[in-house]
Amino acid sequence: MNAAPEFEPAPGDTVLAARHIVKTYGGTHALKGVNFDIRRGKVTTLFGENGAGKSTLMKILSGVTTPTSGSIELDGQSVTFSSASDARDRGISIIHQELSLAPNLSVRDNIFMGREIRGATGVDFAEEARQTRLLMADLEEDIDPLTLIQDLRLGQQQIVEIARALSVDSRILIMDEPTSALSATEVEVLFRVIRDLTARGVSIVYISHHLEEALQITDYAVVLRDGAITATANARHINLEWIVRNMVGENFDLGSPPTGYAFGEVALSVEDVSVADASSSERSVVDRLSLDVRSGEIVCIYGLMGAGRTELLECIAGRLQPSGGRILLDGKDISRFSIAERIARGLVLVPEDRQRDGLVQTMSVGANLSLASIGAFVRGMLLSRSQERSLVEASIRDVHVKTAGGSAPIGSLSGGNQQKVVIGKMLTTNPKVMLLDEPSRGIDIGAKAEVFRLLSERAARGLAVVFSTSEVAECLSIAHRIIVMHRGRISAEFTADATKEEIMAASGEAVVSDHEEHRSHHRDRR
Amino acid sequence: GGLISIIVIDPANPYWLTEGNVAKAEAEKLGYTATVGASKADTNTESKLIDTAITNKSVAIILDPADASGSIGAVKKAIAANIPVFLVNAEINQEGLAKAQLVSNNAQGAALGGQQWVTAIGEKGNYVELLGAPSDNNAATRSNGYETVISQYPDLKKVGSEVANWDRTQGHDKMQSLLQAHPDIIGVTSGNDEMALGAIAALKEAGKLSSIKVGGFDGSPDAVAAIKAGDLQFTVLQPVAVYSAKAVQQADSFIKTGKTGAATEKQLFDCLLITKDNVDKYTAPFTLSE
Amino acid sequence: MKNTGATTVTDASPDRSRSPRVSADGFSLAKLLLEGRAFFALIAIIVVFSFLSPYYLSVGNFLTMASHVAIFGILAVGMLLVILNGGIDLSVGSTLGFSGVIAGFLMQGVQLTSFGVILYPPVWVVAVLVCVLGALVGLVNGVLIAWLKVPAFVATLGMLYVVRGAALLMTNGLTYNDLGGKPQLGNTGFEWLGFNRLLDIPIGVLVMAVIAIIGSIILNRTAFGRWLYASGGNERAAELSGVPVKQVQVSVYMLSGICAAVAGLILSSELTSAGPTAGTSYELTAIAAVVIGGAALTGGRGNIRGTLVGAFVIGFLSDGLVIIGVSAYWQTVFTGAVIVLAVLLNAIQYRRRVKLPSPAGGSPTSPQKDKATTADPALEKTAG
Amino acid sequence: MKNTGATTVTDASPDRSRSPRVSADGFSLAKLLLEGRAFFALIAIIVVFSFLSPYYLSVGNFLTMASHVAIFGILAVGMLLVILNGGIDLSVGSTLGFSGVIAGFLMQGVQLTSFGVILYPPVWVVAVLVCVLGALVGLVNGVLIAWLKVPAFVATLGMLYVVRGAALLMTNGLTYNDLGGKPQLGNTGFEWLGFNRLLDIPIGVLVMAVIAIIGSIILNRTAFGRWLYASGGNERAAELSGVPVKQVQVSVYMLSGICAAVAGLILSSELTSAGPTAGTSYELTAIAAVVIGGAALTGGRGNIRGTLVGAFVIGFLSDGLVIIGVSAYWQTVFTGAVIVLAVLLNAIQYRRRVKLPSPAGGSPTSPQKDKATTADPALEKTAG
Ligand SMILES: Nc1ncnc2c1ncn2[C@@H]1O[C@H](COP(=O)(O)OP(=O)(O)OP(=O)(O)O)[C@@H](O)[C@H]1O
Ligand SMILES: Nc1ncnc2c1ncn2[C@@H]1O[C@H](COP(=O)(O)OP(=O)(O)OP(=O)(O)O)[C@@H](O)[C@H]1O
Ligand SMILES: O[C@@H]1[C@H](O)[C@H](O)CO[C@H]1O
Ligand SMILES: [Mg+2]
Ligand SMILES: [Mg+2]
Repeated sequence: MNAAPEFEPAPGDTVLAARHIVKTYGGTHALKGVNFDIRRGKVTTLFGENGAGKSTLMKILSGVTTPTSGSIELDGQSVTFSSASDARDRGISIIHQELSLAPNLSVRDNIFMGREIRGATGVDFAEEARQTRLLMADLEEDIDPLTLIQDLRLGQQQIVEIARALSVDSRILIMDEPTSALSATEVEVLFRVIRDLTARGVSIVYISHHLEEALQITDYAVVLRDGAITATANARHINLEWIVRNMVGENFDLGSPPTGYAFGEVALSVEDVSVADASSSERSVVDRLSLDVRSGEIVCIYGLMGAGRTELLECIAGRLQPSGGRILLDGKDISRFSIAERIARGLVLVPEDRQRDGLVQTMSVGANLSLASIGAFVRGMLLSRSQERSLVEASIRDVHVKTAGGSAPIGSLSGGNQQKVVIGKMLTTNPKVMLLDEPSRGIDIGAKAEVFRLLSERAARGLAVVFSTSEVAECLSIAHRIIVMHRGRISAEFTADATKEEIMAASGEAVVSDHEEHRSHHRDRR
Repeated sequence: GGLISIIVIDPANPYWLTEGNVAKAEAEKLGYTATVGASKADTNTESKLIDTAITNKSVAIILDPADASGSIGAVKKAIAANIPVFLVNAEINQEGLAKAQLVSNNAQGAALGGQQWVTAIGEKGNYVELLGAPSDNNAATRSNGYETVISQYPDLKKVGSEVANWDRTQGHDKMQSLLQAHPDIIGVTSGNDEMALGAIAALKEAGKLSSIKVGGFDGSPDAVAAIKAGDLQFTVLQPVAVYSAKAVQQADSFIKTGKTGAATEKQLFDCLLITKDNVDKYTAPFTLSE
Repeated sequence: MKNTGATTVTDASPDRSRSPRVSADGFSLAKLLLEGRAFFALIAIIVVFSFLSPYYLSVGNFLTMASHVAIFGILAVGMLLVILNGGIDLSVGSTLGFSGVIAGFLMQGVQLTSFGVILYPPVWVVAVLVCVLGALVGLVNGVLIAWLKVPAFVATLGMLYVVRGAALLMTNGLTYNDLGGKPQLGNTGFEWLGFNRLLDIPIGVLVMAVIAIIGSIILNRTAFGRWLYASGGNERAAELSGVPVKQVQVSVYMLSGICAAVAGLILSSELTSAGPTAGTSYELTAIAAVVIGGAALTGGRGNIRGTLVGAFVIGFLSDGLVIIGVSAYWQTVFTGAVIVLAVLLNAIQYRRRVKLPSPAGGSPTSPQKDKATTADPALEKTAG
Repeated sequence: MKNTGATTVTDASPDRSRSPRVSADGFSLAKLLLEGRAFFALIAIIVVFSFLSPYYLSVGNFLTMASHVAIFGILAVGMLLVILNGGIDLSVGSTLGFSGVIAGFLMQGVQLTSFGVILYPPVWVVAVLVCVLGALVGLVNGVLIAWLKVPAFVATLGMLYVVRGAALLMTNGLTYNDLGGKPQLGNTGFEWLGFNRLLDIPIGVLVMAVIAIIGSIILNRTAFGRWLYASGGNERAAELSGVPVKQVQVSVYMLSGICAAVAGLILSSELTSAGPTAGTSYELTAIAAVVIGGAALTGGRGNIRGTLVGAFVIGFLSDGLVIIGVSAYWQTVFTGAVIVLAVLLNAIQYRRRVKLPSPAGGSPTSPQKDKATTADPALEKTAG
């Protein structure tokens, strides 16, 4: 699989053809001469590890950046895009991997930002709102056009981002990880919309790390690896194994629960903990939830978006105050302790959003790794550089961070490696209990497997691990026990031999579907 | 009865503080109420203070104008509201508006100071000058007064001059810079005491106070103390305590009789020299007893 | 200024969070009431001083105070645009002073040495030229910030000094007097701005009102207004959506410069004189008005109504203190305390509403100070 | 000073990106040279003025100029800590003035009416009390900002007024004159700070050096320093890593207050008098020094060496202009121009180096909209 296959022009109808695209950032070769075709009315999915160059290629096709060399043909005509809006004007729109919304503006304003509908007296807000409402209805999302983006949860923000791309009526629609924050139901709606679009002849480029999910919608699969295309295929002829093999060169599995040792005492005990909803006092995001975790045990928390997993974990870690209940660590009540005190006692959290909560972008890899365990190398009043260095080096080795060294800027690492730094930072504090909120979000399958391997090694040495995930497949990897959360409560508990179907059923997915169905009826009547 | 609004530049300078205090005391003695406002040399603030005086239905305004030109508008506004204005300390560049302008005889005072300065410093050498705010005519009048006297001694050469806006800190900073540019000077003329005291601090710091001599203007308590300590050669006392009171008396007279009782609008008050010799007669701020 | 994590939700403007669905277009009394603490502060000030002085509560005094507010109000509207866009403009005080001086200079007649004639431009020409000058100062700010990537705080701090120095050099520290013009020269009428009244309302106040209305229309009814908010909220998103963020930024500083120029014209007209130090440190007052009015210094949030209320709070407070005869020094203390209190009340009010105990953690409602790198929900979705 | 031990790339100074492996322990000329534009600006200033005036280039003059720089340098070090932490402190100028006034007050003797005695605290007690006072002002700032969530700009702007007002009220606007003390009262020695020299170096300069060294050690060698950078870079991440972000924030403002108090002591000692208006607008100069020295107003990047160079640039420039006899007005213009230019060169230099076409888009690491951060190449490289 090392040699790229001979490039063969796509059969059928090619709307856009990128030829020999090269993109370099300083010394980094993000793209090394890529040929990529987009077919009319089909979904072309781009698979690839973190840093493979997927987003870079899409940014070039959508005019966000210019290639170092190479050409783009649109309908057989050679084109260059001067800006994203230029590409948009030619019928290419993009849903960015990172949300690009103005949080202070309403849904309506975000959707029409930069391409206002003009009326007699300035912007025609009424018309914009009307169109926004139609878009939301189409996406089966009950969002008022005047709601501010900042008042929406992440998944809804992603919906708005999607709606904005849809509103352009483009011929080519690029979706760079559009579902990373969506619930299963919302993904289904999106897929329905995609099918409608392709039926109307719109061409889609789709990118996702949710491989199975992506396979459902894919017509053509393209695999990018290290800036070059390694494989292309018609989706009919491929399976998951094929994708993974081409992406990373070998087949990864996410491991199995570590065995061969007995669990220790109860390390973490959550007793009747509640967390009040930030926006409405009546509701609790976490509702009198209890949970015990023994040392050496790995517990996975599965749930839909908004099930309250983040709040539960943040509350245990001390970032949110519980509105009721107790949290015990090794039998001691730590409910009133600060985050720092909890860390000192061996309870740490790897947050969901590593950019926002995990890393200090202005500091080096080493300073990030040592941040939580500074006490370990303070001598007298001063920091011991040599001790810090050995600590950092050990940690880099330990969690397998791929980096030029401790002094490299944190921004120079790929996402997966950044995630390992966040985990490594917490591991250097020698925790007894480690909470990880969606540790696999947005990292590629290879990195995922490594993270899980790391966790099961540590568990075998006595660490109690609690991690949350939105992917059922991940529940069935290293966890000894699977807990399903629904509306702030534990709705079911499984052992490692549960099936995906059982778990999903307990997550409340079905309930939501009923609700959705009801709503779509409602819409049809209008 | 009634309210007399007194507006000074900034009580941070003891001169202006006394100006306000004396006027207020005099007004209260004559049965008025009085407020003291500070324009901080900003004509906009001054204009607002005038508006407020109008709102408060003041019967008279005692004003130390912020700017010889810039304060004319404010004075006009008060007059349009039928409130008589009495200027103290500094003049404005238009006559016939204020009922009276009571100022020191700055030319006479500067001549007095100039003479004493030459006596103290000698007739030969380089010197520098610290100037008051250019927007205050007093600055130029005093500078010219000194110039008139000192220019009679051709061996005295002015090698530098800086505007220090009547302010002590600025006087200090400007003196330091002047010292760097002109290490060889023997004397400093200053438009007022505050700047002179700033210069003295700078000279002390540079260890040059023994070779460079400074004269002041105003007759402030701090300056008098400096004379006693031998740091300052002299100061020219402005009879601010006298004419501040007088301005209020004329206001009182005008309110009661429609006349200020003075012959002219512009009234000059002669200044007195304070040196080591008569420093003991300084009995109260800005007062030299006979 | 530090323009931070703009995006985190932060916010300060109460109306949004209390009634997120209220349309932003058009005026509504309910919204005004909800404008919250700044408005209540203003009411409190009026009530307290009306008790303390018999002269405070009168139409005449209110109009006088309003004309004092006008100068700061106009500056503050310009400042608001800049702050909404995520910047800050420290140069407005200097620009105000410079504008007055230029007006004074032009009113004295422009000597064209080569022709041996003196031109006396009519007042409207003077006014236009001065506004152009203000726009030019803003242009320099804008180019430094948008194109040359100098942080706004630094660029406008530099211009604060440069423009002030230029004003001082123009007049050599002196004040231009006599801006009245002469009938025979055809350049009378300069005092009109500062002295006249229309329907008994001082022209300065009317000008402020007109500028505020124009500003509201720009912000709420035009594409430019949306672009301005959008680039203040998330510059990259705006840029990707085709918003000409750089041009918007430059325009915003130019508008602020024009507002400063207008304020300079009104002030020198009121004073019938123009001094080069006029407006010193007014930028701080303007910023204070904007902040008291509920705008976030991180950009993206705030509105004109709030800003005006903020300007009135400051103006009515300081005039009130003078009227009751409080010393200038206490005025300084009170001004500072009111600035902090107004914003503090806001923060407390939010915390109450949100009912999040301390760390306020993940909640998007937790305010203010999130650092740039952290805050952006737009970043929440991480690449990976 | 800044030591990027293998692991600490906590700061933004160009040297890191250019030669990331330079050992940071101890002083290195190469690094100093690489500090970049601010340093070159300083050299250029010295060269130009040495040409223009025979008096400029001399040890004596350099020491005098250094003693002028000291006041701003000390303020700027405190300001740097605040800015690194992601805040800003506009109240330092007022605190400086207030400190001087309090020193003056204490030197006059404290009358204990109930006992009928007057206490004359010795000078060291006065100095300590004044520093405590500075710390208290900082404490108020810090509490407002860290606990009550008032944005730093607003909180310290309010304190700017409150503290200035307090100073004016203390003295009724007047200047405390005689700070010399009396031998019989045992409180002499106040002039020592401002007047004396050790090894021919003015005490003020030595104090600045000591503060800078302590500051460097704090920043680079202590846990507190690491926390300070971390919470400035990403407060949320720091908090989740167990950094006591609130306490760090409060401490930072207290340190800034102490620096202002020390500067106030030195200034009033130099003047042998303490006026309540001393230090007006010095905060702007201090911020300018920090920014010229390469720190980002968004927090997390900057170092003491750069800040001191920044202070020297401003001080040596303005003294130079005075020495060659340029008018005060031109000085104002030049100061502004240099502030902008120094930062501008920085920006251009980076853009050259980085060669990134504009939008740089999707990098999750590049925090969009902070103009201030654009300069950092470390950010432009994306995680992906
Ligand atoms: N603005 C940039 N500056 C420097 N390097 C960049 C930039 N953008 C991308 N890169 C680099 O280019 C490579 C490809 O990145 P890209 O974002 O395209 O990956 P991706 O396939 O989208 O990964 P992911 O699945 O994590 O989104 C990476 O090595 C990345 O570090
Ligand atoms: N941006 C937001 N604005 C307002 N409320 C929010 C926001 N984000 C989350 N919430 C509230 O918090 C609750 C939990 O949301 P969150 O997505 O964090 O849950 P979760 O179970 O951790 O989901 P996941 O971990 O899958 O993202 C939601 O019910 C929602 O009401
Ligand atoms: O005449 C006065 C005094 O000299 C004072 O010191 C400053 O202001 C001037 O107008
Ligand atoms: Mg990507
Ligand atoms: Mg979550």
